[in-house]
Amino acid sequence: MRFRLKEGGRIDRAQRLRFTFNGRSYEGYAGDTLASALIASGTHLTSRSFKYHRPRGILTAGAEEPSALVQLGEGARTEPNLRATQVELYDGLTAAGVNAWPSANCDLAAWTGRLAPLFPAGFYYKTFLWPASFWKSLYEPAIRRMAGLGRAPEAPDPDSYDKMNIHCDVLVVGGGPAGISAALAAGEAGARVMLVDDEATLGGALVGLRHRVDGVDGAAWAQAAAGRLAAMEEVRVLTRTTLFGYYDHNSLSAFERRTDHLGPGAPAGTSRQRLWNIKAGRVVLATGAHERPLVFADNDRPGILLASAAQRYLNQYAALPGERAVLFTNNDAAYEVAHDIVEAGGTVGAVVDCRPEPAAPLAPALKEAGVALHTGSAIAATHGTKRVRSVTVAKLDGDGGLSGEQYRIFCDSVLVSGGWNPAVHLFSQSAGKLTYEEARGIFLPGTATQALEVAGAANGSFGLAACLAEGAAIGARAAEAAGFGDGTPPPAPPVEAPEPGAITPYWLAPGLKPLGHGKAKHMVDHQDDVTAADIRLAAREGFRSVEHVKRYTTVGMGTDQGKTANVNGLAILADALGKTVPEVGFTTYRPPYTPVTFGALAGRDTGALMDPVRRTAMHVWHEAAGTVFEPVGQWHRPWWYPKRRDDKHAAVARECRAVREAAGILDASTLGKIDIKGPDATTLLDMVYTNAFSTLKVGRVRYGLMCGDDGMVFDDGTTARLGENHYLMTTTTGNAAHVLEWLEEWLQTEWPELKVYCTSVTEQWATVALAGPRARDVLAALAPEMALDAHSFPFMSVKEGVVAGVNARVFRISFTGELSFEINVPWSHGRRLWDALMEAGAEHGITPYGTEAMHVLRAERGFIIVGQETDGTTTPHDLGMDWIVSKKKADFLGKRAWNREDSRREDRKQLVGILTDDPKKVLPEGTQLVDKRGQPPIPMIGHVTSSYASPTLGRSIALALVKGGRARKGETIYAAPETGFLPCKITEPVFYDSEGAKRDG
Amino acid sequence: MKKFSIFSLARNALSHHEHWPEQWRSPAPKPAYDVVIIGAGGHGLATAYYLAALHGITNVAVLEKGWLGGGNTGRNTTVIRSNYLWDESAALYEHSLKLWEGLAQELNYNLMFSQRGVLNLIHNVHDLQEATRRVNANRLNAVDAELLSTEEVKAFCPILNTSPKTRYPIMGGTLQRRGGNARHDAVAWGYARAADARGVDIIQNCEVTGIDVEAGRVTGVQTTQGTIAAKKVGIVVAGHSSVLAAMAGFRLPIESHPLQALVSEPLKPVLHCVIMSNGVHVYVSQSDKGELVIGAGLDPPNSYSQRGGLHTIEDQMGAIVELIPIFSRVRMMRSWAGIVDVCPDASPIIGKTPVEGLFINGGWGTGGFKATPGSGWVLAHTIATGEPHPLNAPFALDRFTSGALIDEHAAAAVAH
Amino acid sequence: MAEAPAPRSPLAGLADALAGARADGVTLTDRSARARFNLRIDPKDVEALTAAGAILGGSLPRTPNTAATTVNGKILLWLGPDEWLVTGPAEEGAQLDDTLRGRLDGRHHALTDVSAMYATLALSGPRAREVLMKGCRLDLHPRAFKPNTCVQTALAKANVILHQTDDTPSYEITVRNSFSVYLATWLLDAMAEYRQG
Amino acid sequence: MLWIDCPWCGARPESEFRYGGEAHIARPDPATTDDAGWGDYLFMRSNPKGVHAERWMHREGCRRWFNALRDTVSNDVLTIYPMGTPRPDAPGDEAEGG
Ligand SMILES: Cc1cc2nc3c(=O)[nH]c(=O)nc-3n(C[C@H](O)[C@H](O)[C@H](O)COP(=O)(O)OP(=O)(O)OC[C@H]3O[C@@H](n4cnc5c(N)ncnc54)[C@H](O)[C@@H]3O)c2cc1C
Ligand SMILES: NC(=O)c1ccc[n+]([C@@H]2O[C@H](COP(=O)([O-])OP(=O)(O)OC[C@H]3O[C@@H](n4cnc5c(N)ncnc54)[C@H](O)[C@@H]3O)[C@@H](O)[C@H]2O)c1
Ligand SMILES: Cc1cc2nc3c(=O)[nH]c(=O)nc-3n(C[C@H](O)[C@H](O)[C@H](O)COP(=O)(O)O)c2cc1C
Ligand SMILES: [Zn+2]
Repeated sequence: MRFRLKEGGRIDRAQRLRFTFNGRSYEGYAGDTLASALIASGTHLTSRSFKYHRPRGILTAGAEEPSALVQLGEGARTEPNLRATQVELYDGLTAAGVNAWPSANCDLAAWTGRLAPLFPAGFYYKTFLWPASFWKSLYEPAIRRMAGLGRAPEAPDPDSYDKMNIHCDVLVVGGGPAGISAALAAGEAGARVMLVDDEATLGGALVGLRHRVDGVDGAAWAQAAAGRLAAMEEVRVLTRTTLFGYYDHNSLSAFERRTDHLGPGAPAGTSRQRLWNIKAGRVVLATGAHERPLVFADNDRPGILLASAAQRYLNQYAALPGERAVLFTNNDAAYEVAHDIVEAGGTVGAVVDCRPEPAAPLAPALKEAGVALHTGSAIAATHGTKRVRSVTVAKLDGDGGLSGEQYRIFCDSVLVSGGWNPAVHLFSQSAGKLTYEEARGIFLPGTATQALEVAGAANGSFGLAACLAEGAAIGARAAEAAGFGDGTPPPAPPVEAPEPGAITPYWLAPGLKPLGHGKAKHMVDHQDDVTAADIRLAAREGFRSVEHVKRYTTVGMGTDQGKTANVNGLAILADALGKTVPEVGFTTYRPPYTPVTFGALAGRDTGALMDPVRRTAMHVWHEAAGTVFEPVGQWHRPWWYPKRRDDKHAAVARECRAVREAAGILDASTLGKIDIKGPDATTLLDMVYTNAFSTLKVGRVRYGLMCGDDGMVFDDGTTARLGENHYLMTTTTGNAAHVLEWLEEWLQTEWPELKVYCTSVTEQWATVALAGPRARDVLAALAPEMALDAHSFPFMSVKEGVVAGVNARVFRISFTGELSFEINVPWSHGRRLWDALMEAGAEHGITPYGTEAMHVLRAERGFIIVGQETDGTTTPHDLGMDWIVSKKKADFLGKRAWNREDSRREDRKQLVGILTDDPKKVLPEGTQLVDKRGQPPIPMIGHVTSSYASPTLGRSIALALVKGGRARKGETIYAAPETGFLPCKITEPVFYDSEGAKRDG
Repeated sequence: MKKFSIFSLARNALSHHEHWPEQWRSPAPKPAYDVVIIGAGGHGLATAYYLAALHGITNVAVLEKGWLGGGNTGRNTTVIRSNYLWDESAALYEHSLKLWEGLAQELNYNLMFSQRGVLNLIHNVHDLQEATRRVNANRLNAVDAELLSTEEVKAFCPILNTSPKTRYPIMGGTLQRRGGNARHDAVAWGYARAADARGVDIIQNCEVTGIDVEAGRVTGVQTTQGTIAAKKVGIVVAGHSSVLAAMAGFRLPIESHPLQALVSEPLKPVLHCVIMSNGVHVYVSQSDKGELVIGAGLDPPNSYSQRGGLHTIEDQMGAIVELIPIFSRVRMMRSWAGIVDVCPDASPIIGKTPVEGLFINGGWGTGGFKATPGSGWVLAHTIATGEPHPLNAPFALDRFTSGALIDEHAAAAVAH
Repeated sequence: MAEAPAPRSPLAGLADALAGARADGVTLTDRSARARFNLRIDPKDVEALTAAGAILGGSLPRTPNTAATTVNGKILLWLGPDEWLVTGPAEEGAQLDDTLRGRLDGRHHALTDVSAMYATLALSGPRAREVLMKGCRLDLHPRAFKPNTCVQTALAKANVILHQTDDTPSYEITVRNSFSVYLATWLLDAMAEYRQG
Repeated sequence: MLWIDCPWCGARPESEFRYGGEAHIARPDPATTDDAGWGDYLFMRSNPKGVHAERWMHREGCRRWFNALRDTVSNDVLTIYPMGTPRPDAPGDEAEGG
């Protein structure tokens, strides 16, 4: 730690930490970041840039870092592209710079830099065109080998993530002096306050400065304030938390790193990172400002960093940027940095100020300390490869060109300051409008469109006293708006800090050769290697919009989203186009402010919790029976029950046979059930079903089809009339919620005069379908008091009574064609009913059957399944179900649409049966059908909707929708080429018991 | 048009790249054109290009309210495929895909069109039925398509989690090998440059604020740069279709919604195809720059705000991480939204309008980027001849009266 | 009418996990067994409201997002302007059904027995609020959400009736059966961080 | 995440609602409406850029439908009003398109 000062800083010297970087071992202290520890050890080279693999070092000390990107850790916990400036050091940390192989120090891909003249902005659009076939085989694979920065882990993530939702009266973003005083003011007034800051401790810029507040060191003041805030019951402070997205209606989202700084020492059970979704009454943005680099020739060598960053490394981490620094600036404030370095015992070789006659207050003191002052000058070149070794300083002439007078100054670090960009990212995300201030060359928050105010440096107030005062005033106002306090801010504490002083915006320092000539690069975007010459090239090629230039050159498109690059870039563009900066404008700010892990965005909605599994009352039984489940929407339904070594086919055949020959039970609890009551219930049903319900007798059940007003079928089911004005409707499993909403929508929006109440009772009733010739015997054993004979309990009727000792509703409906009872008992007795049926049915060979057997059985009988025989383009007539469409009712949903031209087409697809000539061949569901064999393209005439090996018929059967199919019965057609053009016959869509003789047993 | 090639790059490198010509001009609008195209997205620019290149109509202006390519063309997830269910769609999208296959050379612009395959995942029996139906239909329409088993899916894209223990296990997939991605911006720029070279005026920062109609016939447009007369006008404005239609006095079966997308930080490539899953609402690919490009779902309320809510993105991240567990520690770098114009049947409207001489191309919703060349091609034909080409005839506005919708929802594949 | 055998909780399969569901500062218990009736009355029908109130021992709450406890121990949850969930001890179900039905007969209303349709989970302890905040978007702060606040909302990916019963705070979370195992699992997972050791 | 004021339950996040599209599209009399009219009713929407009268249903809450005027550019909700009442006037109520 050669560059660590003997004392000072805010690190914990008692805790030494070991870490490895780019294969070398280092030491640092608790309180260091990876970047500060490297700087303290004299290491500036970290990684390589995206395009030219140029050596990259540490440019900043915070969230805006474009350059020092590292791959942290190894194995399943490795993480790509982290900013070394934000990685807190822990013992045992390992990291390596990105985009370098074998290492940042010796990167084999550095040859790309030498070919740079061939790779200007957008070069790839102009080449790799010939021969065309090379793109896929050669060019693109080569490009992809060079693409990307870090690496994704190779194994699943062992850590967990979660989310919190929170509301507050006042959300303060940024815990610098402005944010702290806003939070204090609002908190003291009694409002519910939340303060988030992305650093480990509060204090913001104060932590890196030697300013004093209220008579104490600024960082200490911030610490004390943090203590005061912590003591307020209604204030919540979150550090290591980035507010990354500002959405509509004052919804904001933040990203908290809970354990990253602990490394392997993180407690088990605690989520690694947490997403906070915040609904704020008012927002105070106190996000500070980012210092902006100056653009000069080869301004990207390791060892060149922002002046404020150097100052922070010095004051916060007690680390000197090097042995001898040169400062390059356009403003007074930066002199303070040189001053701090000198005071700390470091060496500043020279201050280079591009302004002809700066009047920085600290200039005399620096001169006195032996620092050379080059005014009206710029750095025209830098030297050194993996670290800056010297700079060429040149005197500027009146037009900003080089006058010819040059000096070479040796140094191992260059500190640059081009002024400050208020961090307006979140303000802009909130849809606020920005304004441009010419004098300081900055974009400032203008008109807000949401309930927010901006305080401190983010608002262009760069002086400490102003930050504190503004924060307090806005905090108090925000609290008042929420109904707390009278808006009077608490008095601002006295400060000892220099005023920011003057600045002359300076966008581009000339190099020794004209821009774009020679090897020197005026780097604008350090990550993506976008140079000032690239921007000029884009302008020359007709890309005039700043958005075009961004996309053509990729300026600002890296992981830092151009926090240090964008304003410089657009100013250089403005100059190239002969426009003003505000005329050029800026590119859109978008979330996230800094990148957020997918893991945190997913939270705990992963694995088994990714989406609810809906379970019936018998689920545990099915599980124990080893059933294979079929996902139907969110439900898990038994698909088939393997027995011994049954494969699916054998199991389904066994289940089907049991239903046809003995008895089977199916867990049908998932069907939607809606209880409909009221004097107008019948009117409602008459409108939503295609058939009539007014003619249905109490105690009887009717099957119905539901259509949209476009005439297309979207649901079906049976509805029982339980009383004069009382019905129970059933829906398909997947559509239960939708159908209830459908009824409510019509009732509430179109027919509010109807007196009807609809209540979902899907999960009140567990339902078991008991089917098969022995069904009556089985049920009789459990319902001795219920008359079950076909006369007392006819098909399509309902009875209430006791089954297996519990009150039940039993429906005589059949989806299999066999004698069948659907027994409904309260959900809490569903398992009891199932067990009782299994027991009572044992002597009759009762067999549980799953959805697959159910599908086979109903297909044999020719019953449709909505969503399988229909796809949203199918009418009842297409299904051959005219019998269920009322001719008498004047109006019902769907009717009108069938008069339209397309609904009347003769060649609409109609439901038919299909029998393969070879009875053993089962067509895959979805198979397309054609009239003749041949080479594609071949016109299709329809497709198979359902297809099974029918154990009952001992052959394959299928249902299909075929153009004009009803008139084509008996004709031979062919299945799609995948099947080898299997010949098939068009038949009736009923294969079993078309007379319905079996349904009564 | 000066030819782009490695040689021109090398030559220009010698003169420090100082002599590259403009890729397109920035002309002032003329008082009148034969054809005015409203909207310089990919579709509008392609229309202009084909008008000039194939129909010899070069007195054409493309009017753009912002910067060319800045609409959905510049903000989409660039999935290109033609494996649509219905014959009408398959014909149109396949025509488009065929045009893509030679487009970079035709336009002399590297569109980075990359046929690394589009893989649609199957998670349940219903998906499997739909997939079979679609793959069969595609093949019969001579569109390449394959049905893959779970093992084949794993082999094609090893980073997918194919364990049967996941919440929505992968039961297989459908693959269109000729599908893939293209560089969205390059598509707009390539067409702009080629159209400009053939005499088309592309006028940016020129918003159309009114459509002039006399006796049922379009005569020109009002713009922020003045009135421009035109014999024929094409509305090709994607999310703003309804706004332009209203200017001409008719309504459309379209609603505009924000559709969000996001990119991760750039990674060394690990995903070489496009993954789509309708079942869990995921689609993701990795660009030639290395960022993962991910599409989110529609934000339900109509909106022209070009921004969405985070919840729409959150909803899908659980699914992404579940499908591709190694992405859990990867980070979202930027998210954004476009305004898409959604038709009830998820198919576009391309053809005539109630106003004579006024044509429309819109309603592409979440999936029109892939159609850019084909769409421009058929619209150019329609404008030039006054009648729709057989490829776009079924996509007429009157299908909403006759009921002859082309309901791609039935195909149940994500429409991107 | 059969003498009803003991009902089985939809969470029976999770009994062991729930028995151990004690984390530092928060507990989770199964309170599913109870009588529940969905009651729909047109709020303009004052007589019907009064009749129902008389039987229940307290008037049906008319303020959205509230619950009321009546003198005879029924808890009445506001679900909508014309919709309530009436709950009481499981064994009083049949009687409640009969009397309410009798009183409202002849008026347009809907009384639907949904006793078996839901699971109810009690979440209690100083950390309970924080556990809920992980999956509920509403403002649960004591200034906004108090004892007797009762809302229908989404918790994680399930629709729930969330009723705060005291200011420990304790909550009763009523959820449709089919989602109950998911929701209980989710809650246990959300509590894990507070579990010691 | 938008926050919508359910007239009954108060401000709730957008994710609790079902969006119901354009408001005030009455179902025409099927007996007297021609095909074009039926197509209009089913499909044609004004989809304005500006103030939009639309329907919402509080799906996760009270399940009631209601109307809202919302600016489709800023997403500001200007008014909430009951089903069945006519569209109220709203500030800035002149939509582009219509
Ligand atoms: C997030 C997202 C992901 C998508 N993913 C895919 C995908 O993976 N695959 C796919 O195929 N499709 C995808 N799409 C859809 C696809 O982007 C669009 O269908 C397609 O780009 C539309 O192209 P366009 O040229 O018609 O529209 P645009 O590119 O939007 O062009 C329309 C232009 O009209 C201009 N304009 C509007 N009003 C006016 C006016 N009054 N005057 C002048 N000009 C005007 C606009 O500024 C705009 O530039 C996606 C869309 C989005 C938003
Ligand atoms: N000398 C100068 O010219 C000059 C210029 C600018 C600022 N300053 C000094 O800087 C300080 C400015 O005070 P301030 O309070 O306005 O800002 P600040 O920079 O002190 O604090 C801002 C804080 O917000 C945090 N932050 C920013 N964006 C965030 C986000 N999205 N999420 C979470 N946290 C975020 C930052 O990490 C930082 O801690 C003053 O001390 C001022 O004197 C000086
Ligand atoms: C396929 C694709 C890839 C993108 N890759 C990046 C990227 O690498 N970096 C980036 O900053 N933005 C990327 N973007 C997003 C754009 O920066 C921008 O957000 C998008 O074009 C929408 O424009 P807007 O955000 O300016 O409204 C990408 C966009 C698309 C469509
Ligand atoms: Zn509500």
